[in-house]
Order: sequence, then C-alpha cells, then structure tokens
Amino acid sequence: MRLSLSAEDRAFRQEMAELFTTVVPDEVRQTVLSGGEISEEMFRASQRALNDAGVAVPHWPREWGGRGWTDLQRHLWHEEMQRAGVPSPMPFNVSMIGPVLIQFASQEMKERFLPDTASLDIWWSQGFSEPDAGSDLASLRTSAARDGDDWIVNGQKTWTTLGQYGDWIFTLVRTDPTVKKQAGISMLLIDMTSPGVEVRPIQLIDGGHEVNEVWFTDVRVPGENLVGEVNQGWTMAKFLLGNERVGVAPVALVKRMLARAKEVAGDQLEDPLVRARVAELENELLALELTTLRVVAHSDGGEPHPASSVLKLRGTELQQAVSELVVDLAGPASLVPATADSDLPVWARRSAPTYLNYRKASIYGGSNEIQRQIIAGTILGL
Amino acid sequence: MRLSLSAEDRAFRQEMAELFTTVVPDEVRQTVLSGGEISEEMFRASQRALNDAGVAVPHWPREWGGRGWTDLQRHLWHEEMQRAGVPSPMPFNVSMIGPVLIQFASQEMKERFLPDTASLDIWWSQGFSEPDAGSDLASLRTSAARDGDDWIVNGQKTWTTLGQYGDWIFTLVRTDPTVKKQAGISMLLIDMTSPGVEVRPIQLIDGGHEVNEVWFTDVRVPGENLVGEVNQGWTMAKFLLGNERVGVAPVALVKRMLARAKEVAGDQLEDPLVRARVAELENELLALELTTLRVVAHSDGGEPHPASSVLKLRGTELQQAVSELVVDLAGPASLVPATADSDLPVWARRSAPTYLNYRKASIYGGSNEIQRQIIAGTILGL
Amino acid sequence: MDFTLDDEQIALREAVRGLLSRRYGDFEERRRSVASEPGYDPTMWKALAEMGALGLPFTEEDGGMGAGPVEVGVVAQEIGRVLAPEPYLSTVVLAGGMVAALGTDVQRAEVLGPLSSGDLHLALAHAEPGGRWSDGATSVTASLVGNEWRLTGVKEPVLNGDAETLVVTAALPEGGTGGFLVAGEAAMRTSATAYDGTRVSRVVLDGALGVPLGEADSDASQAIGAALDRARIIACHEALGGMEAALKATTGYLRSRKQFGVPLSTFQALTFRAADMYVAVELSTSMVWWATMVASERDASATREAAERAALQVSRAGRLVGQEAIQLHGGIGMTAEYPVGNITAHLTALDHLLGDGGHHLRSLSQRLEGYGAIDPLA
Amino acid sequence: MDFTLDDEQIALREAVRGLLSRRYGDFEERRRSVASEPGYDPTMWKALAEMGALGLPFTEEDGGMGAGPVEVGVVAQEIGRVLAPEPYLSTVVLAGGMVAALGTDVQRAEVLGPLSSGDLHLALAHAEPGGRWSDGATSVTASLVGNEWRLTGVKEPVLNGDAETLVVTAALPEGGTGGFLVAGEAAMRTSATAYDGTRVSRVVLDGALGVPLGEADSDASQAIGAALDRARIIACHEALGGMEAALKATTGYLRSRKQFGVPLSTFQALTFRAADMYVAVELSTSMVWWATMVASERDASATREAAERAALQVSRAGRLVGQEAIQLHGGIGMTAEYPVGNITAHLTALDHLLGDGGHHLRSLSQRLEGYGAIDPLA
Repeated sequence: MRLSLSAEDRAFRQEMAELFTTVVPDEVRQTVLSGGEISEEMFRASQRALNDAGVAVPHWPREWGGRGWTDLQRHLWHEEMQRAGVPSPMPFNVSMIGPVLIQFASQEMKERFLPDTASLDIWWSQGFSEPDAGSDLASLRTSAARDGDDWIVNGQKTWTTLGQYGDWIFTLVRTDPTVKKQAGISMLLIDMTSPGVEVRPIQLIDGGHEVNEVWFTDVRVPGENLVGEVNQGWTMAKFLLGNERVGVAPVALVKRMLARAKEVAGDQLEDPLVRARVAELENELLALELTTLRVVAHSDGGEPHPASSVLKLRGTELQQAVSELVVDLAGPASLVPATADSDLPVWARRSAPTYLNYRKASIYGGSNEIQRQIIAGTILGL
Repeated sequence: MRLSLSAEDRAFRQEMAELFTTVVPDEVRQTVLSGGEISEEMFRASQRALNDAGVAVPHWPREWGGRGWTDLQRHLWHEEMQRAGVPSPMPFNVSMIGPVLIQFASQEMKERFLPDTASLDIWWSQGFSEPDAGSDLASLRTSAARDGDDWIVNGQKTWTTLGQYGDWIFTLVRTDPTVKKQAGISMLLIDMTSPGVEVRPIQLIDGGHEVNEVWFTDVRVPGENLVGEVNQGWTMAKFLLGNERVGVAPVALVKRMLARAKEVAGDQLEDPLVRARVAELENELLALELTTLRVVAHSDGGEPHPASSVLKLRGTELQQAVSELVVDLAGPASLVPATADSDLPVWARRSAPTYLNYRKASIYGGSNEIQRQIIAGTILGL
Repeated sequence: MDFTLDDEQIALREAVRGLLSRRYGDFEERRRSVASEPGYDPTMWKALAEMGALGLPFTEEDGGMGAGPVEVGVVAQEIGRVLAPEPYLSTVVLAGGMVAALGTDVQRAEVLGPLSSGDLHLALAHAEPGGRWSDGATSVTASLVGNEWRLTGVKEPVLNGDAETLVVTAALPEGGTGGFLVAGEAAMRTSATAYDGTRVSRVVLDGALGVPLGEADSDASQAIGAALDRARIIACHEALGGMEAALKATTGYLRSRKQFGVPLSTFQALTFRAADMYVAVELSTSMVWWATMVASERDASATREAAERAALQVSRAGRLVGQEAIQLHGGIGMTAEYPVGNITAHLTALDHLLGDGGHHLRSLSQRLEGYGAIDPLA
Repeated sequence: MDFTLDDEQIALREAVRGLLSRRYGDFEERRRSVASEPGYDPTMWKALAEMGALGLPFTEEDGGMGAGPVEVGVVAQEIGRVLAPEPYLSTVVLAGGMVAALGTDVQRAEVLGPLSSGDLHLALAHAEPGGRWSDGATSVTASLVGNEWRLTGVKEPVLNGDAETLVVTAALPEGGTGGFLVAGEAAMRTSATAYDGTRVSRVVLDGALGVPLGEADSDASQAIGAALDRARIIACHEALGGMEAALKATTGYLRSRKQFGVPLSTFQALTFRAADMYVAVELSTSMVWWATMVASERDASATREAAERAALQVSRAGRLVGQEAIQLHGGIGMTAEYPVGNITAHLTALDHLLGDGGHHLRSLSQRLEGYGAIDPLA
C-alpha cells in the first residue's frame, strides 16, 4: 500500500502536463476547456501534434509508435490530456482498429495502415451496429459476397459516430450466411470514397449531428482489404470490444465538468442543498477515480481487474448526474440556445443540450444494461 | 372533479374520529401512538370494542356485520382509525378468511365462524407460505390425506405472523398430488390446539418475535373443516390475495411516523438537509395518499382501479424511507436498546429495530418484485 | 372528493385529442411545424380557437369560455401528449393568465376576447437574465415620464416573444412590480428555437411605452405570483401528457423490439423499470389533478403550495420517465426523428421554465413547522 | 500509488481469517457468543492477542506491534466478514487509540502493553446523551478537587462499557476537552445488548476519580478528533467485510434458491441489483483503502477529510447493500438465525456509531470552496 506516486511517475505526470500544454494548438485546448464544439480540423491537428510528439498511441507496440508505458502511466497520460483540454486520440483509430490490425493483420496491411491510423491521416469510422442488431451485434446482416478476388458489400450500418469525417470504415460483414451467426462474420476495411458508400446524418435530440447511417450498395472492396482470415471477424470484434477496458471511465472529463459547475454556480453555492449535491458528486467521483487507479495500478500483463467492469457503468452515471446538475444551475437560462443573441452565459445555454446528449453515454459502446449483465454473469457468476 | 368531501362524508369522517377515541381503550391507543408494542390482550380488547361498536367488519355483507359503506367511507374509516392510534382489525380475520368464508363456505360454516371472526374471539392465523415455496405459493407441499371423513395433515408452514396468538389457522393444503400444482390444493381450517400442531417462534433481526413456523404432524382435521369444495383452494387463495387491494398502502401510519419524526427532530429540523428530506417525503406521501383517494373514490363495484397496484409498492417504500430517517435523527442514540436503563428517549432507541423490522414490508404479503411484475404484466402488458 | 372528468370535460378531451392527433399523429408533422415559421401551425391555432380551447380560462364577460383549470389542464395534457408546438402555455395560460389577473375590465375584454378567438398573439415577458423564477421583476424598470410609463431593460427567456403584444412585468419606482402591455414592435426582439422546439426570445426594452395593467403604480407581485402558480399547474398537465406518451411508446417498444431473438419485454430488468415509470406517472397524475382542484376551489396561498407540490412531483417523475424512456429505447431514443427523445427534451424544458424540483422543494421545506401532517381532506 | 497488500499483510489476513472462520464459520456460534457473557468469546480474544492482532496499532515501545492502519484495517475486515463480536473496534481501536493519542509515555506503556496482550480490557466513554458525534465533551465535566480530578456526568452509549478501565473524555474547567483514565468500578454502569449484538453501556460518573491522559488541563479535542477519525476508517473496514459477506451470501442464494421451478438467478431484475451491490462494494473498497493510506502517510487534517469521505461512501453503500441483501433473500433475510439480516443490522449500527453519511456530507460540503477538483494524486 502506498498513497503517493513514485518519483518516476510523478515526474512522468509533470512531463505529460507540460507536453500537452505546449504541443497541442492552444485554440483546440481553449475550445475544449470552454465546452465548445471541436471541428474536424481541430481533431486532426491535435492528433497529428500528439503523434509528432510520440504520444498518440503509447499503448501500441514500440515498432508502431508505442511507448511501453505501464497502465498507470497510460492512465496519467490520459488524465493529464483531459485536464489540459486535449481531445483524446480518436478511439476508432487508436483503441479499436489499430490494435486489431496489430493483432490480426498481415505485415503488409500493417505497414499500409498503421502510420496513418496513428496520425489520423486516415480517420476511421466504425461499422459495427446495424438497425436491427442493437446490443445483439452478432445478428448483423450487412453482406459481403465474393466476386473474383473482390467482395461486394450490401447493407446498412448505423450509429456511426463522426462518420461524416471518416476516410475509411472498418466493418463487420456477413461472409457466410449458412453457419451459426457468430461464425459467418468477417472484418473488412472499406474506403469511404468507394462508389456505393453513402453517409446519411442522424440528427440527435440535442440538435447535433454526431452519428450517421452508412449505406453500402454494391460496394466493391478489394480482397486485400480483408483483415486476417475470412469468417474470423467475431474473434476480432470480441478482441476489439475487450480492449476498451482501460480508461473508459471519463473521470478527468467529469471532474472538469464538476469543477466548472462549482465555478459557474456563483451565489447558488450558498444554498446548502446545492452544496450537498456537489459534495456528494465529488465524493462519488473520487471513489470512481480511486477505483480506476486501483485497476490501472495492477492490471499490467494480467487479466483485467474485476473492478474494471464498474468503470464505464459508474462513469456514465456520474457524467449524466453532473450534466443534470449543470442544467439545474442554469435554471431558466437553459432554455436559450447557445447560438441565440443573448446576455445569458454560454455554459447555461449549452447545459440542456449537453445533458440530453450525455443520455447516449449509457447506451453506446456497451449499454449500462450490458455492463450489469457482464458484472452479474462474469464476476458474480449469476 | 371536486376537492372537498361531500357533507355526508365529512360528517362520516367526524363520526369515525369521535367513535375511535371513545370506544377503544385509551391504553391501547396511547401505546400505539407512542410507538410501543401492542400485547395480545390489547389486540383482542380493541377489536372487541370495534365490533361492539359495529365498525370491525364494515366491508362484510350486512347480515354478517357489514355496513354497506362506499370505498371512500371505508378509506376514511381506516385512516381515522390509524390516526386515532387504533390497531386495524386483525387482517387475517377481517380481510382474509372472513371474506373467503362469506364467498365460499356453507351456511353452517359461516354461522359457526363468522361472528367470532369479526370479534377476534377466534384469532386466525394464515397458513399459506412454506419454506420452499416463497413467492411461488402454488408449489406448496403440506399434504392432507383422506382418512374416513377426516383429513390427516402433515407438513410445515412458515412466516405465520402472530401465530403464537392464533386460535385457528386457515391453511392451503395439497389434497391431490397427482394433478397440476394449482389444481390439487384445498383450504382447510385447523384448530391450533389440535394434537400435532406445533408453533415455533422465528426470531427476527430486530429481536422481536412476530412470525412463526407452524408444524403439522399427523394432525387430524374433521372433514367439515374443509372450506367449499375439495381442490378449490387455489381459487380461494387468489380471491383472498386479490382482496388485499383496498387500504394496503399504510398511508395514515406512515404519515403518523413522519409527523412524529418532525416532532422529535428538535434542533435538527434547522438543518436544511433534514428539512428537505422531510419535505420530500411529505410530498411523496401526499402523492400516495391522493392516489389512494383516487382509487377508493372510484372503485365501487367495478374492476380494481389500475393505480391500486402502486399502493403497496410505494407505501412500503415510503414506510421504509421514513423509518430510515428516524434512525438518522436518533443518531448514536439508536444503538441503545429500548429495554436498557437509559437517559435517551425511547423513540430513538426503538428507531433501528423498527427500521430493520420494516424491511419485511417489501417482502411479505406479495413482495415488491411481485408488485412490479403485476404492474409490468397486467397493466403494461409486458 | 372526485377525481373524474364530467361528460363535458371528457367531450372536450376527445375533441382536442382528435384534432391534435389528426395533425400530429405522424411525428414528422410536428417536426415540420417546429421547423417552419412561426414555429407552429397557425391553422391549428385557429382550429383550437374555434373549438373554444383558447378561451377556456377566461370569463365569458372577458370574451372567454368561462371554464377553469380542469378544462385548461385537459387541453394541456393533450398538447403534451403529441408535443404540439402551438403556444398554448405561453400565450393563453401565461400571458393571457397575467392579463386576466391584472387587467381592468376593459383591458381584459380588449385583450382576452381577441386572444380567445385566435386573432391576437400575446407573450409574457417576465423572466430576466440571471433571475430564478421570482414573482417580481428587478432588472426591467418602469418609470413615469410625463404621464407615460416607459420600460427599460432586458427580458429573457420570453416564450414566443415575437407576438404582437407583450405583457411585461417591471419594477415600479416606489418598489414592487407592475404589469404592462407593450406593443411588440416597441421592443427589440431576437428569437431562436430552443432545444425542445419552443421559440424563445430576448426582448430589449429601451424606454418602450407601457400601458399599466390595472391600477398603475401598485405592487402586483402577489397577483403575478398567483398567475404563475396557475401556469405551473397547467405546465404539469402538459408534462403529464408527455410522460404518458413516453411510457406508452416505451412499453410498445419493449413489446415489439426483438434482441437476441426475443422481445425486449422478456428482460425482467427492463420491464421492472417500466413498472417504476408507471408508478411515477400515476403518482404525478394524482398530485396534478389534486393541485388543479385546489386552484379551482381554494385561495391563492393554498394554490401556491399545491402548485409547488405538483411541480416537485412532476419534476422528479419527469426526469425518471424521460431518462428511462430513452435508455429503454436505446439508440433510437436519442434521435430527433423519433418522438421519445423529444418528449424528454420538452419535459426538461418544462421543468426549468417556471421552477424546477429543487426550487419548489426549498420553498416547501421552509414551511415545515406550519403543520404536523398534510391533510388533503381538510 | 499501490493498492495491494504486501506478503506480510496477506499472511496476517489469512491468519486472522483462518482463526475467525474456524470459530465463527458456523453462524450459530456467533449467536452463542453474543448471547453469553461477556458478549464475546474470551478465548478468541486471547487468540487474537497471541496472533498480535490486538497490538497492531501501537508502537513497540508502547508494547504493541508497531504496525499501522493498513494492518488494523485488514483485521477489521475479517471481523466484519463473520460478524465476530469481539470488541476489537471498541477496545483496541477506539479506547486504545485514544490512549495512544493522548497518553504520556508511561501511560501508553502501562495501558497498551496489557491491552495488546489481551490482559486489560478498555472502553472509550466519549458519546454523551443527545450528542451527535462531536470531538469534544460537554455534559461530562472534570473538576479539580484538591489535586485530584473528579468526573461527573453521563456517558452513553459506551461500547463494551463494562471493561476494567474506562477512557473518559470530559469538559475541562477552563474550556476544551481532556481525556482521563477511570477505573471501571468507580462508575455506575448498566449494560445491555444492542440490536446488532454489540454490548452498550450507560456510564454514570458522580465525582469519579480520573487520571488525566497526558498533560492535565490542556484541550485535547484535536487529538481526540484525530483518534476518532482513525477509528472511523477502521469502522469502514469492518463494514466492508460485512458488505462483502452480504454480497457473497446474496449471490450464493440467487444461484441456489429455486422459485417457480428455476433458480432466482434466472430473474434479470434480481441479478442486476446484485450487480449494483457489487459496484457499491468496489467503489467503497477503493475509497476505504485510500483513506487508510492517507491515515498512514498524511497529517490529521488530510485524515479527517479522508475519514469523512470514506464514511460517507460506506454509509451509502452499506444501506444499499444491507437493504438489498435482505430483499433479495426474501423472508429468510429477516431472521436472526441467518447471517444476512445480522450483517445489515451491524452495518446500520456502524453507520450511526461515529457519524452517519449525512453528518459527514454536511462537513464535506462546508469546505467546497477550498479546492477546484479533488486530486488524490497530489
């Protein structure tokens, strides 16, 4: 048992804090810190800067740009990044397709894709969810049929986050409809400029455009774009989803939200009920942060720590609770749109759409019901 | 829509309030109002007094002592009774076996049992639950085998509330083990002084003795003690359980608990967090009371109002929440037993056992899980 | 004690429901109304007027229908059920209610008659930047210049503030707050569409001419507060309609949507949560109708308390129902083209329009010593 | 940053767990110990002493083992797991901790050595009727009669107050609070068994002779508060052991118990609630070990805050876990002969012993402006 960081980790943390505030464009950081919307260009510029500084993909193998850090160091990296207002490297690239390629792809495919994946010169979209599949991913229907060396893809993906910026999309497709549903799935990389690929926006309740439908109509995909072996896609999907475990609790983000709520609360912080609500949330958040630290400090090399399963569940709950607090602090000002000509502060006018937007947090990326199922089933044996 | 009671109902309410404070022994009422424990004698004296005043079984048919009141009047009767600190007439008698006998028993059996049931000269116990049945009542195992005109009963019942005072017990017994489980059940009335009946106390976590196991070993029961027809027991059980609907939300009781909490809170009521907690509970309780009124004002003769299903669920939740509040108000004084030589107020020393005791409220008499299942299934069609 | 609608009230409900569901039964139509100018359907507004719905809260002498909170609540529930964007709450209930509360006989007849017939659009400019649901005004001030009242300051947010006539509250020179009628064009107004589809405006007054509602220069805070309380109760009805619709959509979805080869209603963890939504809706229903009866039959102080109680209950319930409705739907609940997420958005907006749960709880908890236990039958 | 026990600590845990589970693995044995005099098993107490568990918090000079909060926490968790009735928290942690905090070198050696060897029983008389977890004493007063300190007043509740020696806090003549050693027989004591099986006493002092702990007549409130904070953290460990046991019993029950012909674990609404219990236990675990490390490595003010944070978290979690454990068991969870309900009772008692969640939340919320965000790595 030791409370403090080692001298080495403390120095590392310091180094990260300095690095993030120097290499990433100030405009990006200020936009993030003030709760603004980040443009495609900002995302790309930020990740390019991180990659140039060698800190975009620290968890990858060294030969592809990794750093061989401990999980604790990766945690510190991530937390300092959040704290500095630096957008996380695009997860579709660095946490999803990157590791899959490293694990399953041919050397040739790795060389072709990994460098641009790390730098976000290729912006990847995720083509997993389908309208009729939801949490039951394996029942997907998008088909890929052989045509010579190529594949002809037809079908529809949905909930494709930031798909409007995507250069390529990694998809799960059904390559063998005759076998058990998990067995007939493959992973295919598709250039989103290919004829027959159409991205259609889905407008969300907060008014934003964040997710998309991606339609494939007779899209021809070269055979070399198949990752690994045919019908091995389910294995890759499970590998990919399992990789999400570290750093999934958005602790630093929620901390920043809550600290900001205290700042903007003004006089309302004199109200004992508001104080108690904030103090309770701070405590819950501390418990989550400490749980994250418990997990990352002891997960090197071994099995995932069982407590890691609580991180996403609790993290999204707290994120939602803090966003709800902010709407209540905003009060009637929450009714005024951020874009309106108004005397009211922008944080207040952004509060309700943000609250509504975060309702997604407990749905996407493994809903909280799925998380509870994992805890009940895998950990508690129920 | 009309807010006020009709002049008639208002007069009725007044009449009830006066009646309860005059006919029921003061000792009983003071014990109830101060949160003390009611003895067997007090229960019997109180119900006898109510019966003598003609208000023990108002919902029965007139020929057996009923009054032909509206559901609203019955509600007012019940609320005023609670408010006056009068223990409700024993539910096993007046709400369970009484109505079953009225509906299913022979004229002879009615004449034999109903008057003593109304007056509590027979104290009935309920013999439904079994150790391996729980909420799945129909899987009961206690058997009754024919022996000439008699039945020989073997088996075990459990969670028999106040069984230590019981004179008779109405039981569900398996009379035909060869058919579908619901089909082979009958209802048998058993004199608890019969040889082979043994009542064993179950000590609860609050230290009290409130429930019992009842064991039957070759208990001989005269054939005339069978209610209605053989193998008709499941119908009676369903009828009985369905009868519990009106007045199941212990609104007046919880209101009294909460009003008392405000009284004893003293200085703590200056704390805004305590005030808010009390105010929120009061509001929740008002919503429940109004829902009860909505139900009773419109359920005469027809189907039960769908909202009636929320009454027990929410009533027990609030009862538990108020009992938890009282422990917190008591603070460290809650650690001292009520029986100890102490300077600390008795309410504080009773608070924790009461809180623990009320955990039963969401388990017994149709657990809250069963209530949610009824709502989801019957009302929402899920 | 009677919680049932009479035959006339039921007929009203069916008529309004029929009208609204013909227009907005297809949710795409609601989106279209919101997206077009003026943010709702003027034809529907006229139809509501013809049905008598707009005049319900006003006396016949004032040109209204002489009905009361129960009837207005009936209409608001139906509006909430389909998220109809017509400005019933803002124009009829808030602005009209303020004129009814403060205006002279002549003013009431002049304003409420045309309002009831759908010919006059009215908006209430009461909220002020930085304010939190107070009865009075502080940052907009009224001053007497010669014998004319001139109003100066900013009002925001103002629902549907691009109306022809504004009802403006303003701080009076001698203290207290008064109400004024201001011609729309006398103010500088900018409008935008809020996240729930409502039109909200910023109204800047720079010496705008105001006609005092009722007696000039006498504090009307109490009457303003009473009008707000009545509007709070009607807002609860609108929320109730929304909650019922969200619950219905959710149970329908659980029954029909399949996952892992079986309907979602097979998953007990989900159906139990739907049951909890139902409980919340039923409890709110009781509380809101009770508050409506209090508003019909009792005085302003009883109505204030009832309005706070109903608003607190509906705030809690609305959050639970809105959040769970989205969660139980999954991704589709987040989309703008599906009703459920929009209901949640509107419940959120209603919750913060006239005072949220925390606001009312604070107020209720200040009066705790005034009684032992609440007795709704007293 | 390291949340793992070292080998020695693991060995300690295994040894204590082995000892306790041999004695109390059968829950009936625990009931027997509680029902007999003195409310626990003196043989077990001696065995704990021999294992070194009683001396863990005290320095070797004082006759202890020179270990720290981590080791004491390890023992408390195991005690909580089987609800062992031995008065570890009251005698070693609370009373012994107070002597360690306030006593002179000589006093510490005189008291803590025999305490560590199990030869001296000690109880802390600090709580006062009507008091709510304050650091100081008010109703028991100390006064100097000649050159002897005389204590007068009532202490209640006192855990295991029939001990040979009492550590009594008392208000000093010049203000502030001091600690005193009082011979058990110098007080009038009545004892009873609390609802969770703990022995609690009322201690009446009527001019009882008290030997000042440390310097006479100097305010020791801060040191008393610091000792209480350390005990709060250890109480959290005891609760943690109880919560883990309750969760384990509940999942075991859901797996094995059949209803409607299938195991309860078939019902998703139940398994999801078990998952929420697990979440609460994990979060508490993190917080309690963190607070323990703070107590080991940081100053009194950091430890106070950490103790409050841990106690708040454990209060919330303990209620959820205790309530749900009973509910998911159904009727059997209510019975005295089954462990789960008793765990809930003990969690309730621990929650109200040294300050409940609300108490600590109040305190934490007063310091809100002191920081932007909490940084446990700072």
